Amino acid sequence: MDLAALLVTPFARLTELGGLLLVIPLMLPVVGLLLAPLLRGRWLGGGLLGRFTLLLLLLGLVAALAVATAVLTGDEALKYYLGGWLPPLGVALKADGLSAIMLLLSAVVILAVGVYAQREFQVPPDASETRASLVFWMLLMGVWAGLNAAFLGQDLFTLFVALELLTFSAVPLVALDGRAETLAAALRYLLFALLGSVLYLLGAVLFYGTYATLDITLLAERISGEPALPPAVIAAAALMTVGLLAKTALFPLHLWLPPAHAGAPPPASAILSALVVKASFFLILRLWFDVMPGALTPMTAQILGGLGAGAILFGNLVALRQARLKLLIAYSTVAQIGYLFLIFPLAARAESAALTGGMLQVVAHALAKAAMFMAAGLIAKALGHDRVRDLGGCVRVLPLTLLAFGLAGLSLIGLQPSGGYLTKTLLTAAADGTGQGWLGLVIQVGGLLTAAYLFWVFGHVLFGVPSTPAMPIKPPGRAQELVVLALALGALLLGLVPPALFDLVEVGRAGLEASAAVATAMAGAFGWSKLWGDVWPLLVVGLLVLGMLPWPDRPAGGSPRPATTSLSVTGHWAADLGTLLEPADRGLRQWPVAGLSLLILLLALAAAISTGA
Amino acid sequence: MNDPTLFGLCGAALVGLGLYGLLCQPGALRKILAFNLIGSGVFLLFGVIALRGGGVLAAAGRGIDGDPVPQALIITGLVVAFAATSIAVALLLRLAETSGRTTLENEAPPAPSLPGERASRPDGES
Amino acid sequence: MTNALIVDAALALLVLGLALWVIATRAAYRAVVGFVAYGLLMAIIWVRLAAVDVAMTEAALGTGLTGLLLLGAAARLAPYETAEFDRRPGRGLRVLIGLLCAAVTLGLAAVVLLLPAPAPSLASLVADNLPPTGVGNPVTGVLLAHRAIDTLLESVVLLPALIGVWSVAANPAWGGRPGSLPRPPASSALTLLAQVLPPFGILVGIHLVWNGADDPGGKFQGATVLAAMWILVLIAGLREAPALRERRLRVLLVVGALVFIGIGASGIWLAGAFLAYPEGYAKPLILAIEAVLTLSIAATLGLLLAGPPAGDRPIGTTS
Amino acid sequence: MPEFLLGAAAFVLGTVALGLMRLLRGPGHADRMLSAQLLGTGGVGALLLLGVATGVGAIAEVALLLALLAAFASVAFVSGIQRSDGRGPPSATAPAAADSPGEHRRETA
Repeated sequence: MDLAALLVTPFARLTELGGLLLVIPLMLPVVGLLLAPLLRGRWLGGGLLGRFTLLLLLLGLVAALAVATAVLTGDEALKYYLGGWLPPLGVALKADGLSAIMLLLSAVVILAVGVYAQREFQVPPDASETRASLVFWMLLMGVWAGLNAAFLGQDLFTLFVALELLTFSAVPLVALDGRAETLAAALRYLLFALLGSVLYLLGAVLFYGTYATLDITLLAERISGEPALPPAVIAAAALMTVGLLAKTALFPLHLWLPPAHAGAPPPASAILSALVVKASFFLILRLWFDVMPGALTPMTAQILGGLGAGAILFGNLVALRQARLKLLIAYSTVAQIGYLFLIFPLAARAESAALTGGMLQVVAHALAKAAMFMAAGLIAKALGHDRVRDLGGCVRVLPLTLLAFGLAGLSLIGLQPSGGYLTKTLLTAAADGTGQGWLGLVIQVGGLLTAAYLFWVFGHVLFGVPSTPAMPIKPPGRAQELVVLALALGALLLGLVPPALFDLVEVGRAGLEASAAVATAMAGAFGWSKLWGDVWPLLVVGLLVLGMLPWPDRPAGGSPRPATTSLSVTGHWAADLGTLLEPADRGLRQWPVAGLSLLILLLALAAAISTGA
Repeated sequence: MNDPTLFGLCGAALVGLGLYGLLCQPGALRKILAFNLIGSGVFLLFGVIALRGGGVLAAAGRGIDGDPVPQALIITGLVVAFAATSIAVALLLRLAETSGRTTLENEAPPAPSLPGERASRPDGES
Repeated sequence: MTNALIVDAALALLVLGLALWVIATRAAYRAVVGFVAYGLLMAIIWVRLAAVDVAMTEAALGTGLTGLLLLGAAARLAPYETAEFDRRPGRGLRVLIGLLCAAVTLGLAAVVLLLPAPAPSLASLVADNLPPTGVGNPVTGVLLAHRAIDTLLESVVLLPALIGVWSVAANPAWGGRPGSLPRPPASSALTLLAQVLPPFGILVGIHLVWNGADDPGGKFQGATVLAAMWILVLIAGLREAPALRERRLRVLLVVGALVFIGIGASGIWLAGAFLAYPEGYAKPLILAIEAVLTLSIAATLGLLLAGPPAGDRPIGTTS
Repeated sequence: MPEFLLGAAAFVLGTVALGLMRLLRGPGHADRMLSAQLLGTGGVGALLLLGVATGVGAIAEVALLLALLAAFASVAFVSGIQRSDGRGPPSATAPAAADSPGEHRRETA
């Protein structure tokens, strides 16, 4: 009991700090980033920097928990004025429910990645520091600092600096292994992200030119007082949205994401896919729901939702065609980003369900995707490759890792009781409730396509020719496997979270009934009949996919490997579809074509926003 | 048309020119240059906004040249742009050294990093 | 005012012409040369826009350091450049993109012309709130007091950028001396320049920082000049660049931001808020932060230019 | 008097514009170098004139900075030319970059 008091009392004191509490998550990673280059040496068996980072991450988790507790129990957003200067002159920090969720999510995922990476990025015995270890740990801190600043900042320019901190930290992580392909992927990412930043900054400049403030609360007050949006604000909203879309890699601006996320080392891929793209998405939410609430015209919402639906269908279909596991997962991220943008067409009349579903998708996808990328990393390390066709038999080598991969996959598909299931139920309910049934259909089809590529992977794992070595080249560490499994279980069990916790979404947001929306949507959503209703289409898909597997012909001439493979009927369909889709994807990901899409989107958004002005 | 507006239009033109260069120039170095042009167009617009904001006060006899807030932010932005340029240049030079490529077109999907492949890297990755 | 208008129109036209050149010319080296000239003219435009602090930053950073960085890159990339031009997108695509970019420009131009007529501004608010900071230069006041967090985060941003530059090094070279600076063969003219110029440069740099509290100038401008002088000495070969594993160097890189955070955190107890200064001590604290930050930023900017580590061989031995 | 000084500044900018032709078109390095120097001095001159015309003393400091960095820029020019002659620093991995003549070198040949 003493021990419990020892732990609880400081935590309670922490939550009583009020706004000052927000300085901790803002500054903790920054201090870590600054101290990291000084921590050279061979203490702790070469793991000094890693352990130091882990310690900070634990402290960060405690701070994030404290923020979430304070926000939830206080039922109002925490605010802090840096330097004691009030906006518009000074800069404010604010943690509403959304910030608290994002802070907590990033603390959990980065902590898991930190545990996973201990082994991979420790300093070998013959050195006091290596390139990979210093770069990885420092930039992990940098990403964390950028994320927290983006979640807490209330000033459009501070948010710009936060985004740049995030980009500069994320890009070198992509090229960490130094091969030409990853360097090219990193450069592509950097240049496209910089284009996004500069468009965002231009939008901020126009806001300042119109209202002489960059503070989100003040801007919201002044904009809501306008009879009609001034032209500068219309331009600013379009520029900022498109700039942030480029950084979020929403289809068709996804040119940089697959090579960058697939080429990075697995722990870095996990961070990039789970968190980094979400930061720019979070700022899009801030823009449309906090800076200019009510300015979201139906046309704008339809454009964003249409792109989201396109991302779901296109990303999932292209994922189905990938020969390498990490690229498959990266394309799955392209698709999963799409779900986030379904919020916009749904928010007009079902804001509670849409926002809650969207935030749930952010969390569920982050946990599941981080688990999947790290599981794929363990598979690649153990087998020496990550070709889907050659995964046969690896379940004997890596049972736990594949279990985690599969559990994370269940959340992506949206099977109960996972977070993905809850997301899809909420969004489908909102779609039906607002008379946009086609969005519900897209969600269902997206789930089936996700199931298809996961069946594709597991079909090869379970039924493929056992071509993998009986002993792994590099066996995974026990802690690594467990942390991956923990993340996957987190994603899977997210649906069982007590509904009262969903009240966190609505803190600091008037007129939102998050837990009520959840309760309505979930009434009768758990149950055997419902489960069967969800499962049988998946079984059909599973059969189709198994029919698609290239079953090996009899080994000719005693050769251990099949000489040819024959395609089944569904395999031919898939091949035909592939010849259509892959050139389309390659075409869309050409730099000038993506640029053209960006410009068209910019002008279309400006036109759409002005329809309501 | 007063002077700041002239430079404001100049900034708008710079943004358009830079966008064209960033999207149509194949070479990465040219894209970096174009990014800097867009950035400087944006800063110029901000500078114009700063001067307009100050002009009102100067007319009222407060004797301030321009709004200092945008000016401070432009300085911060210039430093950030320099940092961005230096990372891009470092990545590009290394890319050219390792593969002879200086453009971003026709990229092949990267294979994930693998222990076996790493060992064969020319610079002895371990 | 006609002559002023002529000056402004000439500046605008020159800048646009140079921008067109930077975009359209075939050879990257010539584009970079155009960009350096462009930066110089931009500095003059900033003076015309009554933003002397920005003019100094543009001259030092935009023209000086960026110019050196890009000139070096263009020279090293020249051998690869021949095939680039043929990879332009097709004519139809170029025309389409061009038209859309023109539409963006026209839209922005319209927005500029339609900006609210009595321009909203924070200038008077800054002027009213400058006395508590103790500094006379409003830009410094905004950077170090009102919006201190931006300045802090921005000096932190330089560190991941530097790590990003270092990260492209080959593994065996890690921790060694940076190797991207050009090293022309020793010549008496260069050596003389590198001996004569830095003392002046260091004076100017210190002057800019010290003066920045009350007149235009400040740590970024001063730090850039110091970095430029350091780089000049390195190029001339009067000193070797330090090995990047040296602990003293690492401390130098991070001490500025750490001191800033330390003083900011002490504000929680002494002045009631993070990043606040106790009454009466604002100016000395701001000057202290500026001084340390100048050193850190100068070192970081210099190393950003000096490039990734290239092993421990003394630079220039093979030329 | 300010009108006259502004007119003088416009004139200096005109000469700078003429000098730009040589900076951009070359054909030789010497042309570019000298024109860069002209640009530097022209810029300093124009700034000083503007400073006196508008009565803002700090503009002179911008001119000082520019003068300092013009010298620095000429070093950049020279060393860039040297670099493409194959006298670049030893690169740890792929020195091939510096071996072949650069595009701007060919144009003088």
